[in-house]
Amino acid sequence: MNIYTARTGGLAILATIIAVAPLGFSNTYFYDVGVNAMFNAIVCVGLNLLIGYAGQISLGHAGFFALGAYGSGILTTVYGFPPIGALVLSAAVVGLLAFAVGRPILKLKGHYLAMATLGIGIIIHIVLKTEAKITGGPDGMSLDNFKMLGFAIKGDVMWYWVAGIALVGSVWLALNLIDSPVGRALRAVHGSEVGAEVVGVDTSRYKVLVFVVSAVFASVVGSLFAHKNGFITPDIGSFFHSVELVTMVVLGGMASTFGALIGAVILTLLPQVLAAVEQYEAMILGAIMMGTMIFMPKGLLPSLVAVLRRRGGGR
Amino acid sequence: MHNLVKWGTAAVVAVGLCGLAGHARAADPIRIGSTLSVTGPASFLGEPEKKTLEMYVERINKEGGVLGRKIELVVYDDGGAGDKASTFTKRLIESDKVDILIGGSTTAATMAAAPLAERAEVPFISLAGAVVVVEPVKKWIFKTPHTDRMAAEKVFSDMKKRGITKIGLISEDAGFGKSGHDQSLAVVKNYGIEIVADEVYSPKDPDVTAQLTKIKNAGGVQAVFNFGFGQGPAIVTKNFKQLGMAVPLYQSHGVASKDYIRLAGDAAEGVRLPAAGIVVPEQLAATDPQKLVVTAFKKDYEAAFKSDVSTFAGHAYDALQIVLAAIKRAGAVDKAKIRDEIEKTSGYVGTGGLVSMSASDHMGLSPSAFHMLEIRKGEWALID
Amino acid sequence: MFAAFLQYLFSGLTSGAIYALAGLGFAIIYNASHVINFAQGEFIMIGGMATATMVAAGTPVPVAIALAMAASMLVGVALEKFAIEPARNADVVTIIIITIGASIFLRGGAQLLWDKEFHALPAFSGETPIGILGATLMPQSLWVFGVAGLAIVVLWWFFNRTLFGKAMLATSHNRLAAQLVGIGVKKVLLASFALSALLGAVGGIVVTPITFTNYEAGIMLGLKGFSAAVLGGLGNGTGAIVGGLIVGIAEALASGYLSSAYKDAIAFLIILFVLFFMPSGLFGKRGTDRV
Amino acid sequence: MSLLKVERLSKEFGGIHAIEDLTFSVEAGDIHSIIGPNGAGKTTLFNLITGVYTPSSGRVLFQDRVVSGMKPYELAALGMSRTFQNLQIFFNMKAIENVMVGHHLHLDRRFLPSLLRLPTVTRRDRECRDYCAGLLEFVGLAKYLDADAGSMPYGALKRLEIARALAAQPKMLLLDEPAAGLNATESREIDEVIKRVASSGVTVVLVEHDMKMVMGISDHILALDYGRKLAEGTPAEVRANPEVVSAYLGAHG
Repeated sequence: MNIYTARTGGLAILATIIAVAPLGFSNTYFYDVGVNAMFNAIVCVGLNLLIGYAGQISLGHAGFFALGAYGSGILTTVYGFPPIGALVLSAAVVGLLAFAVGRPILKLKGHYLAMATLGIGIIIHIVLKTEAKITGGPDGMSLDNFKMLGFAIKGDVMWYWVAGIALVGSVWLALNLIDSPVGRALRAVHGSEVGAEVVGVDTSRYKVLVFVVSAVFASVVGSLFAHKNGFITPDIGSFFHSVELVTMVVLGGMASTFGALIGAVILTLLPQVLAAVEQYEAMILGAIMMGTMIFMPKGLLPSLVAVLRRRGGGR
Repeated sequence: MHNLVKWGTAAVVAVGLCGLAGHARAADPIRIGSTLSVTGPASFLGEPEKKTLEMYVERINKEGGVLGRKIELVVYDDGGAGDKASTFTKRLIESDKVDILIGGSTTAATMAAAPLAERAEVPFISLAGAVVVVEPVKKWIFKTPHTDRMAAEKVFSDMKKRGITKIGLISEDAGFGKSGHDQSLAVVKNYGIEIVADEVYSPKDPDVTAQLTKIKNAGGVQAVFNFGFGQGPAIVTKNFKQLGMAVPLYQSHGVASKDYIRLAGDAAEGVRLPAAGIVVPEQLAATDPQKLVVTAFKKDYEAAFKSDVSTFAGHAYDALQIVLAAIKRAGAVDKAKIRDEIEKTSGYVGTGGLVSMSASDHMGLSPSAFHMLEIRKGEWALID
Repeated sequence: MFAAFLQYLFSGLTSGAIYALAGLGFAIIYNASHVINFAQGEFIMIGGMATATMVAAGTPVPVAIALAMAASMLVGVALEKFAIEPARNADVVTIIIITIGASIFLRGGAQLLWDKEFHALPAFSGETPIGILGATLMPQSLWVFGVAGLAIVVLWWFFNRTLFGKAMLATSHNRLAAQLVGIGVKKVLLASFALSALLGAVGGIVVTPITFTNYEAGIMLGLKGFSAAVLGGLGNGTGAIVGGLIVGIAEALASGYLSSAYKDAIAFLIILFVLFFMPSGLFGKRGTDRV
Repeated sequence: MSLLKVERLSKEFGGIHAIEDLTFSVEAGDIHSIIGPNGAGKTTLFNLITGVYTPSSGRVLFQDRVVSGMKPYELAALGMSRTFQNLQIFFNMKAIENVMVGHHLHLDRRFLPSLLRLPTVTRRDRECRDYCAGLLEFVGLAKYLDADAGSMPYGALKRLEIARALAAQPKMLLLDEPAAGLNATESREIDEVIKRVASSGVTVVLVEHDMKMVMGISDHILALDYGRKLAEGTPAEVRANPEVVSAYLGAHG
């Protein structure tokens, strides 16, 4: 199995699925769910660089997502920024923030890092909830359409294609990065920090780098999400959303870009499917999470790949 | 690897689509769609709302439906989250093809769903409290609950009657309390009352004596007003008594249910709060036009669910009644006509009060909708 | 002003002791298995809900308490047996997701089995506040302090003075070595979950008269308990207690002197600050990586 | 010329001296072995030299430059590389990728070109791949090129670490018990590899228990006991030193 063909092949299949899926969509609600799934997938592809490849957990990424969303909301509605400018500036600010907090907290390991990132996410959530004068508080705030060069992205169908292109682009970037000197250094950090250090990898720098990159992914998607939904509440930055994002990555498959993507799609669709059995939704969701992780501890995609490889005679 | 990725993803997409597309489409019934906060921090709003809608839809269908058509109710649980409410509302409009929307237990959920209803031109009766839902007026959006501003005004006018001029405000930092807090600040000056201490707590805080101590020591506090719902106000009430604070304590309409008295116990003695007539149907004057309606509703609800009726169940009841009446008047299931008829609702006697809507008022509740209650010996006492 | 300070302190101690009890449960399981059990809050919820609903249905209080403790232990054992043990060799993150899945499952179950209402229990020793130097404290808070204190003493005795407790500690330090000297590692893991679920249930029962309980009560307690355990240093019982008290007191003092809106944020800032300087928490094992 | 100088180096762990007042130097081009009973402080010494630990006192000079207190990755950039007694393999990667990480310092490490997969990056990456494949062959692991590191046997992993360290193109290579846990055939193979590394001009510092191997390939030997220098010299000198004999007899007798 050649890594180069898996890469271009995977991208081609992804693009095809995105292009063909609408044939089965009977109305814009399907597009809406599709957009949400792809937005989550982009965040997860970014988060997977941190969790799956570099082996650092974050229970606070919804905070960065929310900062992107609110950055866009505040900059466009209060300060009259063009949406693309607001998106870029928010992403830059989130990147800087991630850089500033990343240095001290990424020295922490395992559960301590989980705690620190969780704390940061919760602090962001509290600020968004409390500073109601600029954020609208728990009741949320409204945004306009995403306009660029005199052209407005509106409606679920148009957003679907925008999200599709963004997803393919993100996957392309992530695959590029993983299979580069920078990406190998990141994976080496996961494998053995000291082993990486002695051959010249500045592990703390790379940890901060990937933290910033994944935060920027989340922020950009947050901005797009805000414009697409037209209304945001601080809940998008809650601890639960952070956990949801991590669950998507782990369920789909850590250290597998397509795995994280699949995890995001499944966990976005699942509540829509389970809405029919509303009373049992929580129990079923919990059971699926437990079952998947018990029987496929490496996540859906990597476990399936392993099974098929064994069947295929060790190929 | 190629095949693997392809089939894996195809399977996922297929499974997803089957799940999403699984709604049969019979042409007959009138469809009412609801996104409610059945779980999550606002579940004590969404849960009774859902029960009420289900109970009455079933009853109406047994009696033959409306305009000879059955009613089909589709309820989704948004957990109180705006983004979920938005997706489910889209699903209701696009996939379930509902004719009318009732719901949005919380303001955030309502505000997330509102633009969709506007765009799709579907009449939408919200069950959320905040004034922003209907101010400014949106063509397709209505609401049945009293606004938090009305509750604040009722409380402040009662304080004014007792000659209170300086108060402490303590509110929950989540949606309901935060909105109530903001509305309180907006109207308090009209009553010549000054807020000398303004504290908040989180819905799940185990203890708020720190906040109350700060209010107690703020100087000249003559009463304390708590805006919140769930267990928070009960903890505030208990801590209030623990600190031996001698001034009157006011709660909002958010706790106008027996649950509050049950949780707070003795500490609730003497607490005042604004509430709709539904809480005390037996104490309403015989001449009160609401008396019949609320007595009947309370009986129905408590018989069906073996739990105390709450104001919030009443909001859903009112919304359903207003919608059904509008459909009957419209004589057809035509969204635009129904909308027009909802707006013409006049003199409807509901659990929340008398409702008369207009093009400029999509709530239409008279200020007299609220009564002032005081808790005496573990029971509600109507004092105004 | 001293009375106000004292009142803030009492407020913080009350919340803090609750967090500490929750944190202690995290510490026990971590000690035996290096697993962070995010369903710990649900043990507390089950203890509280089971007792409150049984008492409301007329069961005598002691019977209800005993049954609730048994129920919670059963859930703890089942969780270990069916969800943790099969995945024992999985990644840390994988196990975190399993326990989060378990917590969602248990919440969903509780909501079906019971309801979504809040439930109360009568205070054990009445509701007359105790006045101390101008500040007041509820007798139930003393119960919480007492239980937390008792728990730490009993746990100390168990881990340092009993053979089984020592075996549990040994397992946490080196599972393979423990196995080689004949300690039943599976039994130890099972016992740690049972013990921690039992403690959770006791915690749930003593705090319900203060905080009430409903099916979602475990979320907040789980979060604060985790914070307490990490701040104190994972796997250290005393650390969890101290961590819990610090978080509670920080919140109360922040409400009192700074801003009640930001009290939670301030508590988390303090935790972050401590971790920057003490990356293994206050009482955590520090050590140089062996390579 | 001395490539490495260690001057009065000490390291304490909670009052226990793991290394105490140690001074020695390593000549460029030598195979310099460090021997001593278990707990003599050999691995601690390695960790001090390569920046994994910071010394309590004393200093380390590499190419006449004070390097104590520098981070391992900074030392790697100066030309120091090592292997570990307890394997520090990247088990989440393939064998070839492990080695390619070793070549990290010699690649285009800029973020944006990597993210955008610019041709300059990919070209050098391909060259790196070929170079690293050559190294795998050099240590005798050609058949494991695309194998997952996690699926390789212990002996192969030991050699993989050497290949990774060599990929950094070090001036000095520190090997911590490269033959530990290997059978006789594998030991001989490692022996060969070390000799070939040394003959390519890389200075080798070796910690090893296999006395036959040490005596056979070393130019210079330093014997440690309880963190102190016991003896130093050529293999013949050290073998004849009565203190070394007694320490070894005492420890292993």
